[in-house]
Amino acid sequence: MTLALALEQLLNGLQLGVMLFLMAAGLTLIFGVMGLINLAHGSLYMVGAFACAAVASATGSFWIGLIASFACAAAAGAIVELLVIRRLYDRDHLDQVLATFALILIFSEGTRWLFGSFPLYLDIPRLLQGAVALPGGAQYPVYRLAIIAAGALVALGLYLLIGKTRLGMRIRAGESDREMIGALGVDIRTLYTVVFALGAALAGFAGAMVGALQSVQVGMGEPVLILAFVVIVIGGIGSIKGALLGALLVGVVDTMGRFLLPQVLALFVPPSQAGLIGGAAASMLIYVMMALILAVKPRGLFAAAHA
Amino acid sequence: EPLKIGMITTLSGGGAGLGIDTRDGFMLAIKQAGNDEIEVITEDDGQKPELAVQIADKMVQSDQVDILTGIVWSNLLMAVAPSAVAQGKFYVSTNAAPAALAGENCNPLYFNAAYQNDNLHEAMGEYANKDYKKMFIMAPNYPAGKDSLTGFKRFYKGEVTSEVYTQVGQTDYAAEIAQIRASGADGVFAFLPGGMGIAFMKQYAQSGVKISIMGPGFSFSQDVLGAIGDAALGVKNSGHWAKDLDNEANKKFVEAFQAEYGRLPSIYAVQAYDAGQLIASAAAKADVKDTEAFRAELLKADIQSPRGKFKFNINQHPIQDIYVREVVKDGDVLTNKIIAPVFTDHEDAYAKDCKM
Amino acid sequence: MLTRETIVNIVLAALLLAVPLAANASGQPFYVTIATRVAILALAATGLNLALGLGGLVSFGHAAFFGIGGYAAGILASHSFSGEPLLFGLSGTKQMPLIWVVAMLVAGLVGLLIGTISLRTSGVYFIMITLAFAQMVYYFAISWPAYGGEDGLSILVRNQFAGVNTMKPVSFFLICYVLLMLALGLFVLVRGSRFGSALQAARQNEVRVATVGIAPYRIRLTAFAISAAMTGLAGALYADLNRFVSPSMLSWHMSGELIVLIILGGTGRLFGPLAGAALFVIFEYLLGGLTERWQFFLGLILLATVLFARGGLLGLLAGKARHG
Amino acid sequence: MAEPVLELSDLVKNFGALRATDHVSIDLKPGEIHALIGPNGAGKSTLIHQICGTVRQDSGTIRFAGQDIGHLGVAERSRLGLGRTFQVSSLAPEFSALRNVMLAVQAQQGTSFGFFKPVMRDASLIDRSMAMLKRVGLQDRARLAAAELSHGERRQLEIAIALALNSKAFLLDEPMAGMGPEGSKSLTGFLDTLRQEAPILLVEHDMDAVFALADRISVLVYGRIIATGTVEEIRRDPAVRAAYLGDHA
Amino acid sequence: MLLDVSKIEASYGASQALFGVDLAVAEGEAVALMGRNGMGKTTTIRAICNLNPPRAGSVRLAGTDLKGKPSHRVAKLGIGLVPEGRRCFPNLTVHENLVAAARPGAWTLDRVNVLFPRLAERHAQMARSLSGGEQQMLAIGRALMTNPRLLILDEATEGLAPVIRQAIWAAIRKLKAEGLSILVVDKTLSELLPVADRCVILENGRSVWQGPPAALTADLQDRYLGV
Ligand SMILES: Nc1ncnc2c1ncn2[C@@H]1O[C@H](COP(=O)(O)OP(=O)(O)OP(=O)(O)O)[C@@H](O)[C@H]1O
Ligand SMILES: Nc1ncnc2c1ncn2[C@@H]1O[C@H](COP(=O)(O)OP(=O)(O)OP(=O)(O)O)[C@@H](O)[C@H]1O
Ligand SMILES: CC(C)C[C@H](N)C(=O)O
Ligand SMILES: [Mg+2]
Ligand SMILES: [Mg+2]
Repeated sequence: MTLALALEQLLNGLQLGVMLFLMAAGLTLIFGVMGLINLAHGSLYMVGAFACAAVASATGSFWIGLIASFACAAAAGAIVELLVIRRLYDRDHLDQVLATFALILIFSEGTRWLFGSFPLYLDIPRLLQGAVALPGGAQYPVYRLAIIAAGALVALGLYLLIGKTRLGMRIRAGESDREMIGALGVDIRTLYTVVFALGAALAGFAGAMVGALQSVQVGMGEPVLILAFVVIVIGGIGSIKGALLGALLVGVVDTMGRFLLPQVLALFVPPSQAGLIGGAAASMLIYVMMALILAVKPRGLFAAAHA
Repeated sequence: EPLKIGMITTLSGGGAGLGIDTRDGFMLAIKQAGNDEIEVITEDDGQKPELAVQIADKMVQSDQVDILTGIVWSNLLMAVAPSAVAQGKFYVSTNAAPAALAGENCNPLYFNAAYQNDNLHEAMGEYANKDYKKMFIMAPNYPAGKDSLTGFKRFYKGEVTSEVYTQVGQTDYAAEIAQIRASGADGVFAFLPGGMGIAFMKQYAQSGVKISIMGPGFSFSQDVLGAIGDAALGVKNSGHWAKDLDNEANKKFVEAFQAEYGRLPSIYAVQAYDAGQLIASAAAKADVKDTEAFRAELLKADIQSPRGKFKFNINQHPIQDIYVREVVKDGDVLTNKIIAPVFTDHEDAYAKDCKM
Repeated sequence: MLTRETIVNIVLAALLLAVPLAANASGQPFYVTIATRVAILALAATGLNLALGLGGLVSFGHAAFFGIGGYAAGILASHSFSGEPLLFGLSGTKQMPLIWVVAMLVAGLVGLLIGTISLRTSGVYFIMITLAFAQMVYYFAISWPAYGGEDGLSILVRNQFAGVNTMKPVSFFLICYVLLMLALGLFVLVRGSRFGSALQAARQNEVRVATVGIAPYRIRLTAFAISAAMTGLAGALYADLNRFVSPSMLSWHMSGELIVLIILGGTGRLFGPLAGAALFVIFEYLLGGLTERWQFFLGLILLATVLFARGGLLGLLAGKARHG
Repeated sequence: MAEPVLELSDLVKNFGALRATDHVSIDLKPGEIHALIGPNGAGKSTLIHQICGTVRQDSGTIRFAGQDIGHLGVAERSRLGLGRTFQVSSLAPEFSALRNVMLAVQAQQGTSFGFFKPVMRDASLIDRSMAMLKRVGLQDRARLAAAELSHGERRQLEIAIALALNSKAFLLDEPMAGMGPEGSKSLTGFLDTLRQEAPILLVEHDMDAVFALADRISVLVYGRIIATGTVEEIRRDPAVRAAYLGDHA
Repeated sequence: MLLDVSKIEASYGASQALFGVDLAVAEGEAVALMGRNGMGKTTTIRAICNLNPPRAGSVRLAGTDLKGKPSHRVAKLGIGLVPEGRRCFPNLTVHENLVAAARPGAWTLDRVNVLFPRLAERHAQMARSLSGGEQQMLAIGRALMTNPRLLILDEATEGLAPVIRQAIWAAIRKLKAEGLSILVVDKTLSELLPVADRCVILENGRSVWQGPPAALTADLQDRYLGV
């Protein structure tokens, strides 16, 4: 193994981390800050990807698709909030689980109804195609660099929004005592609708960005959902900084694990066995890490002081 | 008394495309057979083994079907087929073909109209011998993935630089692509069905790595080509069928399928079509209640397969030709074109263990 | 004096018995299978209900115990079939009672292990750490080849129970039904007991429990292990019902479904799991027969239930829950 | 002089840069009511938390009933006989008042690992709990859920729970808070008799009650004890007047 | 009248807690709401703010009927609430608690900090870890920052040290002198009565007596308040 390869893998890990953050960003807002367990987050991600793919193929422009993904997911989020979520704030968390579980079914089958059962085509825009040479000789896809930039921007924006604005304070206040923030004159209902829609829009945006790298198909949101929860919980719920660092950690550990575990094992067992066992161990790795972290720090790495 | 067929396949969720092709191909065959004594009940298994079992129970106990068919995935098949045949029902597989049912545990009532899971991978191994000295091979870490790499290596004689198992459902392949770049291999064999393949191919195309990719037909089947897009152009893959295979039956089939459903068929559609033809042909000559007679008729495989020739081995899996295909653009649509046969009259590796 | 809830419960228990018996008598064995599925899922959810409903421990990883129970049955049966020794020269078995004991022990022990670590956290962190453990088991099962990996493991002939022909759907149903009733009985006892009091109080206010001198951790850990064992037992039965086990029993969907069953029926209610399981399976079955888009409509129905039937089905039928 | 039941020596607790408890040494003797007063944020509740074990001290020792309890958990200390009430009521809200007390009685009787016998048919639990409720005057509200009680009633319930624990010492954090004038009056009378059962460390801002009840008063300011003495001594102490009492003396 | 409450009834689920409460607060007036524990003081306040909307009777603020208005509207019409149990936002800092819901007006952060220097000292601390008294100050400061016309304090000085209590009563006097109207619940009669212009006494969910503090004889106190 060369140093260049190790470095490239490290970069891959970081990039995967930023991508995970981008996927988790909307959830950070809805789950981390508003305190709402939204299992349907992956569905909003899917809505974004489908909207982008459909609009991009109709108009021929990825960028219009990207805007559409934002808008459609926001609209879907707002509708869901108004019709469903709004009635559940003062209920048990568990009711949210059931309701959003139901929403997954509705969104998945609904999307299949509209778009059929075959994966859609969504490709990277011409502007961001190809790879650039990195110092040290390796090549790196431009689009992945774009994802890093988008993720970083979203992280910064969220950090400022939640930590530094009155809007952010109100959202957090609403999380701990909705009735009280209302009694102080803040229209928390409308505010929550807006925030939920924003969270949904971020999910949709991530779905579109990442969808161009992956496959746009029904069910694409589910693995994302679990990963996004993992990321947020490792980082510490409510903390944007935590979510970002949690994402980077998961990204690096996962990438390096997939890459290194089989190689390490190959020192002891025949290569095809090493591949198998290493692969199995690698897929468990981030969950092992999460369990370890929570066993030692039961409230995540950055137990939310604030944002 | 009519012949009742229970079709269990995946019609909802992420894997629905395969099930829909399966159903449509099968129904086309039944329709063409024009035998109104044949009745088909279709249900969705949602790609969940428990649900498949439940439906199978219902079809056997309440609907009293004679034949079960339609399952796409090996793990669902393993949940349904062994107990179905144990209850004296026929199972005719339209796709899934795990090794576990092809060798020692073969069963007189279990037929496979598609292939044996390893076959397409074996063909790629054989094909790679020609031009490739060092191969990088990868597959998801589940039984079908392991069978895939085993099948590939069974025929490939060159050096395997790395053998990588990815996560089932993995969506990011940057780490694997970096390994490919560094591997020094001159070819990559990737078995990544469904969304996994789409993600991998798109990412590979952007990576700047130029080592050529090949894989079994599943990774480049009609159902995913559209989503991969031009990144798939030129990729070699194995198949027992392609749209341009030159025979009368195939032309008729492709035309009929397009006329009926407005899209191109995939291998899943062909396999199911043949399964449908097989059942219909046997039903025309024997009563399904007479198990021995019906089985004998099935074994004859008296059908016009779009694959050209088609016959059953001792373990009731096909003996057939397997080709290398290439992804090409036909007008606006991506599709596969046959380049050359790799195997003729290929038998699977497990048949010899089958004592029937 | 019978409360409304008791009446509803009796009716539910009677229905679950009567419907399959009637179906069997009228030659519809398939409905017996459905009822068996309901009974088993209800048993699994009752296990979870102990932790979740009484103790407030929202485990998003109970599929692990369900699957472990299933694999215990599958592995024991397959070793008994192949004659290969299992561990330390012990052989497999096809005897249900023995399998149940093993399933409960293994699931309970794993529950103890997972609980020991998970219970250090609380709230959403607990939800997620239990999920993490379940995912570990899931990925392990998928990629571990010895027992079939993702393809799973078939049990060709259902395991045996002395004096009963378990392959007859009705017999097997009755076995499951009796076990479910026993579990519900245990649930009632535990709920009303000192242990149950402490457990429920710990859900409502952990600090309060500690300040009267009861260590909440030990109470919860015990509850979690019992809950895991019960769900493990259900897993073993499920394996026998399907004559098949696979990692899908371990997936997070399964964990989610168990939670959904409980909420659908009524969280913390004795018959919540049964009501929820019955509703869910019936919907799944009826809708599945009506339309290919059944999941869409299932979603709508579930949604309507949360929005309009507060406290689940039992909340609707029997009013608000009461705590003595 | 009798041995103190509870003895804190040199207790220190820092929250980051803030020293909430600064070398505090006080004790509680049998039969006495020792009042702890001091400005808001002086560290009184933090001190109680340390005695109960919900907050760990940074240094110093806590002796109770003849043993060092500084390393024990909350539940263990409670079982040794430390009974406390909270500044903000802390109850099992869905349980009835009765069941809240029963929980304490069951803990006090020893085991909570009984899985089968129903508590609601357990006379040993119910009778004693009802007796405790009666002592605080809540017998008519026994079947109401704690959440349905008014603020003042919840405070009374907390005291009933502490009573049920057969405590060897009571730590009461502002028991008068939220009680109406009538409630305060009767509670004052009640605490006066309670001291016969076990000594009380009383944190309270209601000076009428403190002056009426306390045998000794310690004054905590910025984490530090600035004075300990009888009611009269404390009333006259100019430093205490400036820091805490103002013109309430 | 700034606040006019007439014959309101309210319940928690099935159990009725208010059976007809009448109450009025004039512009610039301080009214004390009194009664034993559990008589309905808090419930009355919650009903006024539409936190528990009354199911009968009416509440008017400066002539506007509050019926059906969500509680944030009510607050914006000019009610500042210091609730029972403080209910500071535990996951916000002191500073954030103060500014999160602030509305422009005479009360600014600086003024609140002058009123409660303790809060200025603790401005970056999470409200969760404030001492009880500090939280009470924060709750008052937070309500003032919304610049209300009517300040409602439920258990205004609960848990405060005597010096601080005096400071708060002084502040309340000052607020009143500036023309702010006040509705206050407090148990320390000796401190409450001198501030109040009028008293309203509740018993079992009904207003049973109204009048100036001077008219609240020892006899009445004994009968309704148990003093
Ligand atoms: N976890 C914590 N982190 C930081 N500071 C804390 C924490 N807990 C308490 N404090 C601070 O320690 C000081 C002492 O708090 P404590 O609650 O003991 O005061 P107190 O004397 O009980 O006051 P009061 O009479 O108002 O209840 C306060 O200034 C408080 O803000
Ligand atoms: N959440 C609730 N659910 C049911 N009943 C309640 C609830 N809160 C209060 N009550 C009941 O309503 C009545 C009035 O309570 P309220 O809290 O208004 O009294 P209060 O005068 O404020 O008493 P306190 O001085 O103790 O605060 C009481 O009988 C109480 O038991
Ligand atoms: C679609 C195919 C790749 C399915 C595969 N044969 C399996 O067993 O799951
Ligand atoms: Mg305090
Ligand atoms: Mg009150």
